[in-house]
Amino acid sequence: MWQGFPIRPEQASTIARGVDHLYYFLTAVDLFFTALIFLTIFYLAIKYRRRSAETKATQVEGNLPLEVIWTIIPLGICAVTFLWGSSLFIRNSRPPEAATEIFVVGKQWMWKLQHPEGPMEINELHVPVRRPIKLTMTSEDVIHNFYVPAFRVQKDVVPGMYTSIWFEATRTGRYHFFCNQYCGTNHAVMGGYVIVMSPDDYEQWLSGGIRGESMVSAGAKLYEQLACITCHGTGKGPPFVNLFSSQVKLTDGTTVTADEAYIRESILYPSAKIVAGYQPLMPTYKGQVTEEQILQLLAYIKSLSSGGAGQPGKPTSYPPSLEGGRQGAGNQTVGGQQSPATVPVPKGP
Amino acid sequence: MDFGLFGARRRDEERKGHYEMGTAVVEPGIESRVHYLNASYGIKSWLLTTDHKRIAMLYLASITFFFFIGGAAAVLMRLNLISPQGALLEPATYNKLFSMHGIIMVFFFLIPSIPAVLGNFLVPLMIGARDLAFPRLNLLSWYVFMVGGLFTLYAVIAGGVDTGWTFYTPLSTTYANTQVISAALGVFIAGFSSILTGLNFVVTIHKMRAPGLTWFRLPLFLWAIYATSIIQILGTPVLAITLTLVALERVFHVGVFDPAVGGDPILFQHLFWFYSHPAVYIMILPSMGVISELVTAFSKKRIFGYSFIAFSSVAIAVISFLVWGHHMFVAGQSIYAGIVFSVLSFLVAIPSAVKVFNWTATLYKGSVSYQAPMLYALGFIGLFTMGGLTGLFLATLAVDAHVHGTYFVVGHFHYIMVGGAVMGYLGGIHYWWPKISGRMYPDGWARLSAAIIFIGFNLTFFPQYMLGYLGMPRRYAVYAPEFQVLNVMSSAGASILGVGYLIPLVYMVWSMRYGPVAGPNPWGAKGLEWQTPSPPPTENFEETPKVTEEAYAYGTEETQVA
Amino acid sequence: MVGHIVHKKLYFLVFAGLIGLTALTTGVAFIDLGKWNTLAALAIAVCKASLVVLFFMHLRWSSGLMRMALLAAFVWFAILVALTLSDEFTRQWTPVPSSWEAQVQQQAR
Amino acid sequence: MHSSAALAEQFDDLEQQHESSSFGMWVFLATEVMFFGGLFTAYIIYRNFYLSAFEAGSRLLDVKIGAANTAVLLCSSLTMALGVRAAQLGKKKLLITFLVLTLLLGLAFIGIKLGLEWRHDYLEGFAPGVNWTFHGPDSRHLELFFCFYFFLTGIHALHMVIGAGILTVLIIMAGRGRFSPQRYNPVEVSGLYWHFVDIVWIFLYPLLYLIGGRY
Repeated sequence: MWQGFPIRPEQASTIARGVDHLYYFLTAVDLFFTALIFLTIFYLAIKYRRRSAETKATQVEGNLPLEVIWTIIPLGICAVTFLWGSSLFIRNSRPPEAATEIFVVGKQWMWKLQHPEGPMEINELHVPVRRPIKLTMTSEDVIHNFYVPAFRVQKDVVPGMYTSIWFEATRTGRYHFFCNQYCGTNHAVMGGYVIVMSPDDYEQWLSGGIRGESMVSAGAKLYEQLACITCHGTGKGPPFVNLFSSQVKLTDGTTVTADEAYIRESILYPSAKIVAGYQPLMPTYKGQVTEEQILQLLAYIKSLSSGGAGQPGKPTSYPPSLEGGRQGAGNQTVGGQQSPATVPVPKGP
Repeated sequence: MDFGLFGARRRDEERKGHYEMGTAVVEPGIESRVHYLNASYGIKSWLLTTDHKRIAMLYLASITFFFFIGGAAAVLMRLNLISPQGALLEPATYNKLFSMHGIIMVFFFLIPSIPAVLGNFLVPLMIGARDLAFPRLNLLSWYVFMVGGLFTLYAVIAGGVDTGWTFYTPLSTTYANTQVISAALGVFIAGFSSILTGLNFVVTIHKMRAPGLTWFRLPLFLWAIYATSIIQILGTPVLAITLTLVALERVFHVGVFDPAVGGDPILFQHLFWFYSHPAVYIMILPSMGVISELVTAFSKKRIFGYSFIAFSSVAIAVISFLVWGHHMFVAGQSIYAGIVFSVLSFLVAIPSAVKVFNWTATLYKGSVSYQAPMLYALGFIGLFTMGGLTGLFLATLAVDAHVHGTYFVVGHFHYIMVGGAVMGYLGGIHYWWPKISGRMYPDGWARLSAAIIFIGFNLTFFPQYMLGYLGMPRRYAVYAPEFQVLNVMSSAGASILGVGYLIPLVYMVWSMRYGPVAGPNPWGAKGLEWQTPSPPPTENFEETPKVTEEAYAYGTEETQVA
Repeated sequence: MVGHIVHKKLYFLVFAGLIGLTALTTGVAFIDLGKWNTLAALAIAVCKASLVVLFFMHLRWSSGLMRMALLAAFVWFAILVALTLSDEFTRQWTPVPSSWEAQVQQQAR
Repeated sequence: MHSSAALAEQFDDLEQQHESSSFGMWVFLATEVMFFGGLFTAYIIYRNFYLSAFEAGSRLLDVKIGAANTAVLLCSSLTMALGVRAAQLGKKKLLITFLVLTLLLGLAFIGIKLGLEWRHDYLEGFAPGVNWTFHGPDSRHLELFFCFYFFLTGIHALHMVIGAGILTVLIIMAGRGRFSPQRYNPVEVSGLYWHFVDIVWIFLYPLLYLIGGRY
C-alpha cells in the first residue's frame, strides 16, 4: 500500500507506531471538521444564495445552546488529544534503563558519534536492532538538531548543555538522519544515515571497524595525561568513585546532583562550584580539552560509579547492556544481577 | 515645515490648496467633489500628510512593494527546490533568500498589512471620528516603518543575512558572517512603528467613538483591531529588547545568551517567541475581523453570535501570550514546561473554532451573493480551518516531537498566514476598495483571481504537510531525493499562486483610473464607513454621526444598492 | 482647566518619604537577614515605585483607563516571568527511571 | 491662548484631548515595562542560576554612588512633578525654572553614572567585551553579571538621555509660551515618562547594588 507515494516514513522504532496512531487520529479529526465546514458552507451558500435583488435574509442573531455545544465539543477533543499526546511524549522521552549510551557532538556541519566501545563515526551511526540506544548530545558551536524521521525522534543539540534522546530500532536498514535546526550555510547537508544491523552484523562491524579505544579507557588515559590524578587521586581534590549522580555538598551550603552538566562545568569552569571541604585550586581546562575529550572523561567518571563494576582504566567488555553502570547509577542491582527491565540480549557471534 | 500641534493647521492649508488649483479632470461624482485624494496635490502633500486615509495609502504602497520583494524570494526558493541538488542556487544564497523572505514577509508585510492599511483607513471611519487620536504620531509611524525597511533592505543589498527570521543564538550572535546587526536593527525599528500604530488605535477606540457607539455596537473588525493592538503594544517591546541583546552580544563578543559565560541560548528562544508567537495573531486576528465584516455584508444578515466573536478576539489576544513554548518542545526545554505549554496551546484553538462556526452559521437563512470579496472570505474560512486544525498536531507533544521543524510546520503557518491572513487582507482590500478609491474593479477578474489563489495555494502548501510528515526538514537548500515528487508539486502550485497575486495588482491599478464610479455604498452594507461619500472627504463626515443601532443591523430598513 | 492639581505640600511629603525609604533600603542591605534581604529590598522598591506612580504620576486622580494600562503591563510581565521560569527552573528535573532512584538511595546509605 | 486654539481638530473637547494624551503615554509606558521586563526576566533567571557570582558582582559596585544617584533622580522627579503643577497653574517662569532644574539633575545623574562609575568599572577591568581583566574565582559568571550591569544601566541611561532631549524641547516650547492651563499635555506626558525612568532606577538600585550581601 502506498509504495510509490508514501504518507509516512517507515516505522523503524518502537515508538513510531504509537506516534503514527495519534497522527492518524488527528488526521481523522482534521478531515472530519474540514469536511463539516466545507460541506456546510457549500450547502448554506447554495441554499441561501441571493436569487433576485428582492431576496431577503431572515435575521438570526445567535443561539446560546449552539455556542455552548461548539465550544464544549472542540474542548473535549482537545482534552483527549492533549492527554494522549502528553502521556505518549512522557513515555517516549524516558530512556529504558538498559539503554546503551552513545555520545554525539554536532558541529558546523558534521556529526561525530562515539560508541562506548570506542569506534568513532562521522555522519553515520551503526546500531544493532532491538537494543535501546540513548544519545547524549552536545554542540561545539551553534544549535543543531538530531532528527531521525523513521524513529520519530528529534532533539535540539545545544552548546553548553547536554540533551538526550533514545530509540530502539525495530528493523534493519538505512535510515536518514538530519540536522533539523537551521545552523548556517551547509545546514542542508549536515545529515547522514543510521544503519540498523542485525546483532551478528553489528558485532562483525564492531570488530572490523576502526576500533579505537573505548570511551572509558580513553577517558582514563586523559585522567592521567591531564594530571587530574595528582589531585583527584590523592585527596587534594574530590574523588571520582561513586561521584556520578550522587549529591554533592558545596561550600555555599547548597547541594547539587553530579550529573553530566555539573561535571562538564567543573572541568571547564572549576571555580563555578566548589565542593565543601576543598580549596578552589583547580585551573580551568577550557581550551585544553575538546568536547569529545570531555565526553570521554565523563564516560570514565561514570564508569567509577556503579558499585565497583568499573575499575579505573579497565577496558570495557561487550555487550554493554550486561555491563551495567554505564549511564550513571545504572541498570545493575546490588548482587551484580541483571535488572529485570533489560531487553533481550542478542546472542554472541 | 511648521506643524500645528496636532496637525490641524496643515489640514486647512490642504483644503485651501485645493480651491486654488480647482482644475482637476472632471468625472461625475468623484472629481467634482473634494475628497481626501484630491484635497491637495504634489508629493509633499502626501509625504507630510496627517490624514489617516492618506497614511493608509502610503502603507499600502510600501507593503505592496515589500510583498513582491518577499514574493520574489519565495519564487526563487521554489524554483531551486525543483531539483534535490538545488536547481539554481548555492546553499548560502538559498539561506539568505529564506531569511529575507521570512523577515520581509513577517515584519514588513504581514504585521503591518491589515492594521496599518485597512486599520488606518477604517478605524476613524468606523467609529465616526475625524481622525485617529494622534495623527502626527501616525505619520511618524510610517516614517519609522520605512526607516526600518531601509535598514533591512540595506542588509539584503550589503550581502544579505542568513540567520532565518528567527535570529537564533549563538548562530546570530557569533557564527553568522552576514549583516545580522542591520537586519536586527531594521526589525527593531519597524517594531516601534507597530507599537505606535497599536497605541494610536487603542487610544482612538477608547476615546473617540461617536455618540451612541457603545463597545457592543462596534463592528467586529474593530474588536479584532483592538485585540491586535494589545499584542502589538505588550509583545513587541520584548522582541525589541531581545534583538538589542543579540546586537550587543554581536558587537561586544560577550552577552547574556553566550554559553561561554554561562548564558542560555534557549532563553533567547523564550524571549523571542514571547513576541513571535503572539505575532502570528497580529497577522490573523485582523483578517478574522475582516471576514466578520464580509460574511455579514454579503449575506445581508446580522452576524451570528456577535458577543462570542468579539470576546473570542480578546481571548485569543490574551491566551496567545501563554503558548509560546510550543515552538520549543524539542529545543531542550523541560518536559514539564512542555506539558504546560501544550495544554495552553490547545486552549487557544477554542476561540478560533468558535469564530469559524459562527461565520458559517451567519450564512444560514441569509441572502448570500458572491462578489469577489465574499469568495475571498469563504476561501479564508476554508483555508483557515485547515491551517488551524493542523495546529493541533503541533500542539500535541508526541506528534510535534516528530514534525517539529519540518515542512509540516511550514505548511501549517503558510495556511494560517497566507491562506488566512493574506486571503483576509485581499478580501478586505476588494471590499473597501470602492471606499478607498471611489471606483469599482472588474468583478469577474477579481473572482477569477480569488479562485486561482485558492487553487494555487492548496497546490503549493498541501504537499508540504505530507513532506513534513515524511520528515523533510525546513530550510534545506538541497534535500534527499525521496522528497522530490512532492516538492515539484509544491513548486508547480507556487507558479499558479504567483499569477493569482499578480492579477489583482493589475486590475486594481487599472481601476484607479478607468473603473466605474462606485458610489457611497456599492454593497448595500451597514457601518458608518458606508454612510459617507466614496472616497471620503478629508474630515470623513460632514457632521459627527450619531449611532442608534447595533452593528450589522440588516433587515431593519431598505438598504441602498448601487 | 483640565486635570487634577495637587498641593505642593503633598509633593514634598512624598519626596521625603522616597528619600527616607532610600535610606532605609540602603541601611537594611548592611544587616544580615538571610534571604529576607532580597525580599525587603524588593518590598521597599515596590513602596517607592507606588509612591511615584500614585502621586507624582497622578494615578490616584486618574481614570480607570490609566490603571488598566498599568495593570496590563504587570500582568503581562508576570506572564513572561512565570512561564519562562516554568522551563528554566524545571529543566534539571529530567525523568529518572525508578531503579535509578533506588540506586541513588542505596549509595546514600 | 484661547481654548479653541488649544484643541486639535480631531478632538471634540479639551477633556477628551487631555485624557487621550495621558492614556496614550500610559500605554506607551506599558510597552516600556515589557521592554525592561525582558531584561529583568533574564536577570532573575541568571541570578538564581549563578547566585554567588551575582552577589560577588553586586559587592564590587559602589553603593555610595548608587545611593547618591538615587537621591539625584528622586530630586529630579520632584522638580518634574512641580513643573507639571506650574504648567497646570499657568505659571510660565516657574515652569521653566523647574524644567531646567529637572534637566540639570538628569544630566548630573548621567554624568555620575557614565563619567564616574562606568569609567571606574572600565579602568578596573570590569567591562565585558571591552576591558575584562578579572581572573578570580568564577570569573565568567561574574562577567555575565557585569553584562547585565552595563546593559541595564546603559539602557536606563539611554532613556535618561532621551528624557533630557524631551526636556530641552519642552523648555524651548515653554519659553515660546506654548502651554496654558488648558493645554499642557506635552509637559504632563513628558513628566509621566520621566517618572517612569525614575521608577526603573528605583528597582535597578536594589537589584544591582544592594542584594549581594553587603554585611
